[in-house]
Amino acid sequence: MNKVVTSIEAAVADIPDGASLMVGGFGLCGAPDSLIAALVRKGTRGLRTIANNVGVDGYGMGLMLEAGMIASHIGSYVGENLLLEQMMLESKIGLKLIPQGTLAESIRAGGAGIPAYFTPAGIGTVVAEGKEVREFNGRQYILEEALTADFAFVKAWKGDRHGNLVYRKTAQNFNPMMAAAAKITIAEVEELVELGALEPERIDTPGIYVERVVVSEHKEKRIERLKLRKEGR
Amino acid sequence: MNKVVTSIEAAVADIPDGASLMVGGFGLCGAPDSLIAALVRKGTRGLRTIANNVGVDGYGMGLMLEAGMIASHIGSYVGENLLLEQMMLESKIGLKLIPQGTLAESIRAGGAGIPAYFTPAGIGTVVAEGKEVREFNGRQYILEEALTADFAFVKAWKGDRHGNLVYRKTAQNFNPMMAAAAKITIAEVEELVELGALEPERIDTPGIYVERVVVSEHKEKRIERLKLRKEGR
Amino acid sequence: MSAALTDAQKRERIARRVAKELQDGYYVNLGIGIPTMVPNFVPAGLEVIIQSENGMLGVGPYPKEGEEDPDLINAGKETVTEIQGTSYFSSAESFAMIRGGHIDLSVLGAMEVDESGDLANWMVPGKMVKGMGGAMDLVASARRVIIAMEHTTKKGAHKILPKCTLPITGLKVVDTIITEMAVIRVTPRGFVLLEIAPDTTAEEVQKATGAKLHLEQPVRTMALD
Amino acid sequence: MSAALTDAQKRERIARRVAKELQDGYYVNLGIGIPTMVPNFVPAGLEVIIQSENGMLGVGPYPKEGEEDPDLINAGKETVTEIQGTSYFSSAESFAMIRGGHIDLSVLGAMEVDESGDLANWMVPGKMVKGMGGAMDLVASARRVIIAMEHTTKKGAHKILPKCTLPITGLKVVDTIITEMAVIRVTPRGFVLLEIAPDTTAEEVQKATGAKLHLEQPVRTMALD
Repeated sequence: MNKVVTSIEAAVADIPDGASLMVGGFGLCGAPDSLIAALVRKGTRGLRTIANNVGVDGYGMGLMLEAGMIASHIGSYVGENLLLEQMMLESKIGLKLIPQGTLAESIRAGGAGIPAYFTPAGIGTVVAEGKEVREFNGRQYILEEALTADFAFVKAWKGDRHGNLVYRKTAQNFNPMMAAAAKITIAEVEELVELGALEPERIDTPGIYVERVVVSEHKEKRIERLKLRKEGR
Repeated sequence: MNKVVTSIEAAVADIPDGASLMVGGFGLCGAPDSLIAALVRKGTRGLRTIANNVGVDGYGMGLMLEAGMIASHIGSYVGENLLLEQMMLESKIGLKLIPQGTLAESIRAGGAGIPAYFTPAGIGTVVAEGKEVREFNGRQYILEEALTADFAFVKAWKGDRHGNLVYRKTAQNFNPMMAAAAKITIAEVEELVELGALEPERIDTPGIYVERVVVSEHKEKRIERLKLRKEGR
Repeated sequence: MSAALTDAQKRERIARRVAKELQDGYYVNLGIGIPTMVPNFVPAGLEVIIQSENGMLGVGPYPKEGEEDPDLINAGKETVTEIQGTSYFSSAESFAMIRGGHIDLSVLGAMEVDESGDLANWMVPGKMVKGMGGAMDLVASARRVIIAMEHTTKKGAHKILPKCTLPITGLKVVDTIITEMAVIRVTPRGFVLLEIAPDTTAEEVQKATGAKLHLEQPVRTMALD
Repeated sequence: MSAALTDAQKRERIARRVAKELQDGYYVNLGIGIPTMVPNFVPAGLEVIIQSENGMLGVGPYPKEGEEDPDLINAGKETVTEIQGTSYFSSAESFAMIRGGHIDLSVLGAMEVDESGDLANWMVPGKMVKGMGGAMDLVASARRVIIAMEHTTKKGAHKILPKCTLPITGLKVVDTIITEMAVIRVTPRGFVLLEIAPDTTAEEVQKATGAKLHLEQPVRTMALD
């Protein structure tokens, strides 16, 4: 069993126009930059994307927006994409915003074989419109359905040929649930390690969820909002 | 913030008769033996327990059965408890058996604020009786409700004073979900370590889920079914 | 009176007063803006653990120059640091923690709060939609929600109202409002004025508020030391 | 004929034949009993990863004496070992993996299987109730379910039936039945006999079976090398 693909191009080669695609990351942190860049080069169109954000203007998933590759998007926050506003005004993209916890849980449910679940987030808001609301123990909850996708791009710190993945610090975010929720999960890893090198209890995403592993081409990680503390404080 | 309790007795002192109690472990593996033993010594009665198993006859939760402390039990497998059969025949205990995945997910839901979710496990079986069944994407699913408890006993390998816990190998099992699903979670740890000694990405149960940490008195762990390989094979 | 304060002074005052609501061992989630400033004013001796919904429990201060790490950010996407006892987890686990009611206190900003405790802080119709992020999950499930905000808009318009006019983030979710002018509790009888700043009066606070403020007990002076 | 085999020989034959269903890279969950013996017969060169529902992916062989570890067991509560690439996780994650359809193949024993693919393997009314454990989750969600069992009961009673008589574990879940006598596929038309053991005949297999076996294609001899 060897899931390692030797080129980023080959890893994304079979993604067709119109595919649904989950993309890991919270803002630019833990986002699969190399896979996104390869897909932009390939020029796949009509994508239905699911991701917490859409990168920023000019970087990450923002490049997919600019290239007109995204037909519709499901996420929780798009405040860094001025381009998106214009595209929405021109009806060039469909956008569905849902609470971040609902996004995370619906993707988790998609990978876990749970078609729907109840959550209190969004009761009384636009999020609840058209959805079943039911009371449990005196409190109201919304029925939310699972999210799945044809493909997922995830970004890990280390990975092995079985597809076992380990994330670093807050770069984990949406990656593990997306790995489980897509039919074909493609993992971009900073470092490919020997099988057996990862501590079995430290593995965040067991290889069963991953179809392809490819080494990242992006060695430099971009910081979205650099905040520093004054010395001595 | 210091959640460390210095004696096992003190850790369980406020558990009243009739309390609901989750107990971690899969069989004897990863079970909180010291906390169970302390509760047996205390003699709390009328407990409504939730655990995958009920220990074995004469050990672990089996001691609670023998002492007549358990009024009702929710679990998935009780094949190691001959005593239980007699108690059921004499209506001395209420027993509810549910699929192991439903048990795990209902406890996870309880800790995660999800009051109910749909699962395919048990469709067409006694498990589905009296429950809502709904179709999603052409398949039938059962609506299952969350499980929570007043107290949880969990067993960890290492823990710190914030209640951060790390489990070892398959001794993890039901412990993390139970830690999150109970109002008061009491963690029995093999080793109490300094704050900062646990690798932040390796922490299985963040301290937010744990109210009390106590060092285990059971230094020896019992093996339920010793199976050995012939040398050279 | 409060109007004489600079914006920065108002914000610091609000953050200082919010910090007084903290207790040892509290798990707290802080929204973007004023709430982010609260950790600077945590009383000595209190251990308060900050949760960030992007998957971190135990958020430390901003890094020193050269110690910033692109893999270590808060929910505002700002670089942060670890503390002793920090743990990391997925977004699903993070919101399980939030939804499950494990967060003692959530402090957020607001555009409008009304006397039912309804909150509006995620969108203005006609303006660019940014998305609700984790706000709806947080207000629906935190044990207590404090709104930390300037008492009125920059133009002096009311933000504390009988009924929210903007699309809401959560129904009956706000427990307390802390502004540069006052501390106001949301109760079944409406808004109750608990404290006023030393540089204002109950009358001024009422004038800056769009809904009736009840005075059920002697109004104290806001503690700001 | 098969009846001449010892129980141990029957069980080994079944496990050998099940092993031929494996493919490189398969993720497999194995029930208690005969299924547990399957890894002994995995063809050389195939990498098959065994999942154990108590929270382990990559189950290795039983430990050598002195290497047993109470914290390292399979779902049958037997001591096992790690392999290179093993990972551990919680029971919730384990069943998320199972329920989510990530397991390629689940091999279980059975008390009864019927021609709709219904399975009964968890309780006999009037006998001590042991509980279903993870069986209902496994059969509801694995991509393929193979039943590995002796063709009849010890007393010679039929286990392969037109309709299950015992409380069922799952509806329409069984894909293939592998016994010491035959390999039988469950199809929309009922049971189809695919292979028979070298020491029996199609007539003998039909006699040992409580439901009609269809012969839609030439019946092959069970491969057992």
